[in-house]
Amino acid sequence: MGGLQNYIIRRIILMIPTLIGVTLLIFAITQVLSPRQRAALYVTERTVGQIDDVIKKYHLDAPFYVQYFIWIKEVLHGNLGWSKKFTSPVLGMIISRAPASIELAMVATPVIVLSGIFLGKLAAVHRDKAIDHISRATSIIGWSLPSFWLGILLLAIFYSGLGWFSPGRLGDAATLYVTNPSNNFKTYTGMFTIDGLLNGQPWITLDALSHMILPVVSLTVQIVALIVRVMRSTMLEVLGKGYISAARAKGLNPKEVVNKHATRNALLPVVTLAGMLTAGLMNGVVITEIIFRYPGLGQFAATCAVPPSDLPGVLGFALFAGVLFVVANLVVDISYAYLDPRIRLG
Amino acid sequence: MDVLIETIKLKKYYPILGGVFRRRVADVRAVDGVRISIRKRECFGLVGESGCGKTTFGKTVIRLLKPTDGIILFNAPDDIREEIEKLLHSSNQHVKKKLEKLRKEYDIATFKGRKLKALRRTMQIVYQDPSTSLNPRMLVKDIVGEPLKVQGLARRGEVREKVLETLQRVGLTDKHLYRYPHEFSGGQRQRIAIARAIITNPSFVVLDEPTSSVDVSVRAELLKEFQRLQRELELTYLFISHDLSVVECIADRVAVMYLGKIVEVAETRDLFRNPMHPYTKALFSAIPIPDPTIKKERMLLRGEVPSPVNPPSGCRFHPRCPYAMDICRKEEPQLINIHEKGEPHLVACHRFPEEIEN
Amino acid sequence: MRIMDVKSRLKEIRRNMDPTIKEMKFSLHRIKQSPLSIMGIAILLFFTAIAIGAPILAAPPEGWRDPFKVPPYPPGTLFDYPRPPCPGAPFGTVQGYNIYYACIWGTITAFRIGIEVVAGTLLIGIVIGSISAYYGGVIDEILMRFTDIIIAFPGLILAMAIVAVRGPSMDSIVIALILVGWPSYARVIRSEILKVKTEDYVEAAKAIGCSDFRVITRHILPNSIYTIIIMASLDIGAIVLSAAALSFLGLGPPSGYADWGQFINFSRPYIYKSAQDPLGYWWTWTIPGIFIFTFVLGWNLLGDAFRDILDPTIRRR
Amino acid sequence: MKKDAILSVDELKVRFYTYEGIVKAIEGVNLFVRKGETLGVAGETGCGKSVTGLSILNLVPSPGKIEDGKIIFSKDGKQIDLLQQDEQYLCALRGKDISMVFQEPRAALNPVYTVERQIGEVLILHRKEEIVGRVIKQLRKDLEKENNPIKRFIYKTELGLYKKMMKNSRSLYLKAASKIPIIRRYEHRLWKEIRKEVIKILKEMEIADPERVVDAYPHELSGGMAQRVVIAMALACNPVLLIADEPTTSLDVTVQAQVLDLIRRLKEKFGSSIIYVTHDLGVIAELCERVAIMYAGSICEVADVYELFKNPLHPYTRGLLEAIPHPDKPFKSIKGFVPNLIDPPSGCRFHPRCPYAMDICKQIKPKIREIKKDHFVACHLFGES
Repeated sequence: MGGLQNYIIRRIILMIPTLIGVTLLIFAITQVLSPRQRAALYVTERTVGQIDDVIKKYHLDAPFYVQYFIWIKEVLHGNLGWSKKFTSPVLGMIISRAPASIELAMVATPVIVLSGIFLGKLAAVHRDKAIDHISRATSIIGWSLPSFWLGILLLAIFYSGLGWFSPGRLGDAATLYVTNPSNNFKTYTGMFTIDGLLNGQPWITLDALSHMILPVVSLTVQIVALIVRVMRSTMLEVLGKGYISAARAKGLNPKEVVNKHATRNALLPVVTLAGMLTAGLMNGVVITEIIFRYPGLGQFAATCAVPPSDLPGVLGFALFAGVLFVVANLVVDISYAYLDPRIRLG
Repeated sequence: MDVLIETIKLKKYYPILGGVFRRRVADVRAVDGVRISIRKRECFGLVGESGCGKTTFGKTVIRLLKPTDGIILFNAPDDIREEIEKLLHSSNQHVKKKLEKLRKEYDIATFKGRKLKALRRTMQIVYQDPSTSLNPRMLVKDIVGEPLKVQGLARRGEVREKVLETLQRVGLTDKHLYRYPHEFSGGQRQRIAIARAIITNPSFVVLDEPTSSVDVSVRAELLKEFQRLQRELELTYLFISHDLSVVECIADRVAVMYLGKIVEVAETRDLFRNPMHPYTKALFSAIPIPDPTIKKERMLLRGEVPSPVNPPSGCRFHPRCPYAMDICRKEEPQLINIHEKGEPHLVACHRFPEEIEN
Repeated sequence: MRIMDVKSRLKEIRRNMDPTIKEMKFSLHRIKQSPLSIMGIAILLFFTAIAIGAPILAAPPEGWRDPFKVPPYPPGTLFDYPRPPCPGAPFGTVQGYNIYYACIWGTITAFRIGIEVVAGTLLIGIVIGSISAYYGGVIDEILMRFTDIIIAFPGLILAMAIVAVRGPSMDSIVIALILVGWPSYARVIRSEILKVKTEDYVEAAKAIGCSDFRVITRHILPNSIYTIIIMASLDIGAIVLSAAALSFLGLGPPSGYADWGQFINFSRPYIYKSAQDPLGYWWTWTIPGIFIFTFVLGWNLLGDAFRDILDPTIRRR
Repeated sequence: MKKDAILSVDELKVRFYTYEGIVKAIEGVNLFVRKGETLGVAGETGCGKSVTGLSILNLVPSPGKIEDGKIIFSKDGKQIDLLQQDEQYLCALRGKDISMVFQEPRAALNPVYTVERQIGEVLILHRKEEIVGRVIKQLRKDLEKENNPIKRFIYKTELGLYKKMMKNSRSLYLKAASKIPIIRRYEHRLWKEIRKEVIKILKEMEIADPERVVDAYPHELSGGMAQRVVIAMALACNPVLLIADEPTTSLDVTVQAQVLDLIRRLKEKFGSSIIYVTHDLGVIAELCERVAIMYAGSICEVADVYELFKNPLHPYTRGLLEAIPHPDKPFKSIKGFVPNLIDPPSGCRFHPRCPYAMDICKQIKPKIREIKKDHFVACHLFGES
């Protein structure tokens, strides 16, 4: 067991410099700006408009490292600056927008994982047969589909054409109901799917879900394609291993061999993909939310990025994403180490 | 009988990184204080099981690996060797300086940079598996010619002739010049590797299991080749192998290695006739003889070779040794000569020389 | 005398080439075997033709300074509702811009982005990766931590931030993508080299006294470069995609530049026309998308084929 | 087909369809194994000896295909051609009647499962009745003793499940049961029983501390230990025939000696026949009663081990024996090298290297004939005399 503990501790310690590096990088990016522009990164509700005082207060003309420490102090105190476009503090925006995106991700993830792994396995087992070629072809197509274009197509066909799913998080009726104080619709998690149930209004949940169908589709296609590719290749590799033929020699039938011996070994490397998956989701969220006017983090960031760009918003989000991603990878690595006895007892 | 190479207390450790900060937590003691002297123009066999450190020793001797500790004297006159020997035992200051001076000159363990590069000319190696020791993306003529280019031993024009000449020496022809390694059979590939090794006409060549990867039917061919080349080019071989039958045929003297230590050294016939060290005995008796009529009784060892990370105390063989005594657990046996006259026969076992006396 | 010399020299050169030719023949033979790769090549050839033929296919109006600036249709109009395809604008117009022209010249833009970015990332990646792998120790540790940091960001988001700070333009996108992209290359090259480094033939090269530089250039890189080439070819598609995504978000070149992503962005308001024919403006959002998609598909098909063909470990038995 | 043979291979043909071309790996192999004897199959690398072993179990890896031939296995009196049987039949046969030991013990063990799990698998597959039977007996005993109604109920249900298992272990009903948390616990008894059995088998393999080894993962075992486990897996249902594919080549000499010794004694104990594939003539001489020499995909000589080593007839066999280095003999070897099997030599595949090659050798592939009693040779030098 010592092996695993050491590994985890090591991994966590290695994470710290990475996190510092992440903040450093973000801050370094800001350095191309003039002090006045940079001041926006420090402004709070109270100090809006008094740029010169801000510059003085935070020594924005002082050398790099001084500024960095001041900035990091501010960040740790939860001040990511002031978003002009949304006229509110960035951190506040992130917190209020997060639930929507998380909701989206939570629906998307199982879809991605299950379908990806299943298809990949299928392709590998029926190597060079019709299924294999089809799944490979589709995965390449999905891999080449611009998610933003896919989103637009979906919107055009299903919304404009068939008038099924309207963009946004909720339909008009639901929005009215939720926003109308007389219904006192309480916000517990900020995710309508869950709050709907908690408020005893399942139709809200369904409405929210129906609004997530198109975004989830355009969000998942590319990532699924990626996972199918990887799963297929690792599966093929495993199927070539000695213990597979040994298992056949034991008298297991091909199906059992695949399910009992190949799959578990093939899944191990796929676990590491979970990191990529989070990254893909974060990237995807930005684009999908813009297309489907889905008021989440992505839409916030994208709106901020569009010129005249609102840097505090963009950088704040980038920082947030970076930190989140680092933590996600940590979790992935540790779970991998746990799943693989060779590391667990190593 | 003048000595070409002598190693004194040669050690090669590999660090094992571990713990939270990947610090060095232990060492793999691949070679742990080996003393061997190889004479000019002899074929010195080194046998042992996998992981006993024989290959590491071979690579360290020709300085492909940097020794952790110890001295490798190359081409040192006898008197110098004796002097160094003496100096090693005394410990006063200005003696140390003298020693340093001598080592700079003769101890190739201290060599660096240009000196080391020059040394490469005179010491070469032939690897076990030619399919991995030849660069798959280079033509034979470039593989064999590279040493000349690198060492600046031939002008552009001459290289081709020199290469061709060497190839013919190992039984290949000019039509092989412009081919890639994967176009050859195992035996031929090994010949290419040999050609690369001898083109700078070195005086010392390490043969690291050179026949274990080629087919049985062509193995003898290669062995013949080695003997011929040794005669023609006055080479000195260090022949590393786990295949005792081969060593018995080609080596003049043989050393047996176990867990990074030499347990027995003797003239080949002598060693194979009457092995002294229990490990040597066991090793020999374990070799299956290709003759069904001989049904020798086996000396089976318990267990397997322990890990060289923390080797057993005292004599490293004692956990598997059928004759183990208390002293074996405590004290490490030294190599001692058990022959009063003639070729020395060195054994590192507590049962000797007592055995001889009574 | 000299003639003889020249003759023999030529003969040697031909002999030198011979095996290389053999290898090439083999590769071609393998390419022929996989229909997907042929499709990919066909698509790419098609786009190359477009890129080369752009000045003829879509000649800019005379006196037009920058050919990448899409001319309005009909000439002179500033902003306008989308016009359906017509002889003057075979793909119709959006916001008064000629979509056909944009798509044709956009091909060149796409190639430019792909090649520039890949070249940049490859260069940085190979240098950093090989240094890191060959010398190891502290240098390795530092460089790898640095790559960790950049890889610690979801690529598109970091790129977005960089572009937003640098101010939106084609160059910012290229630079951002290079800055985001090189670490993964460095990583792969490093691991590849570490793998090759342990091979006997590398040690053998040291044994004959090769210098570090020679060992890297003659023995290690030639044996590890293939993976990188495959990766790069696979990547061009993804790169073009993310570039398009960025300019779709409005972080691309100024309005009216011949760039597919931007034109998809233009089409967003026209997904819905009217209750009578909701998809009335179909050409605005289909055509540029089709261009991007097929272009990327081409690259991915090729990359997928490369993977099997160039990889020496698979190629022979 | 000899009447006293338990397995005989007739005119086996195996080909590999690779990019380079069709590899004619095996071209007309004929052999047979008698009850309880050890047949050594010797030859150089790439002569197709391992493929022969695999094709007996019909496990030739793709792109390989068994093109032609018969593999007759005599099971309880009947003669069965294994190549005609369907997958299901073969699965029931593999690991039970015929089992296999592989060259790389570590590769042959699944890294993510413990030894118990991997040997237990074989037991569940082939010795289900016996083991489950014991469990049921045990359960019945407990049931009688028990008077706590709840426990009794649990036991009853378990009994039911095990009875079902007796009928058909692959039933979905059980699959479902083993997924549900609490109900799943019924398997404990089974695994307890299996564990006992596995430890017993490991003891037979002369493994010092079976209790530790059962719970070990493959990477925690030394090479020799791993090979013992693999052998244990192969002998778990004491098979009629054991195919050993170079089981000791990856081991150290001293460990090899131990394993060979083990195999020899196990054979006496279980009385199963062995097909021992190796390139080491020494091992053959030590272990085998009869020897078959293979060259380039076909058998060139089969004989009793003493006979073969005393007077080898086939030029290749002679060459091979002479090639063994001996201190007081000059080095001898066969000229040329092993041909690649994409375009093998015409006629007798050995003729380009054969010192006695005649014209006929170039045209016609020699049939394998019994020259003396039990001494078969495929060579034109020994005509119809």
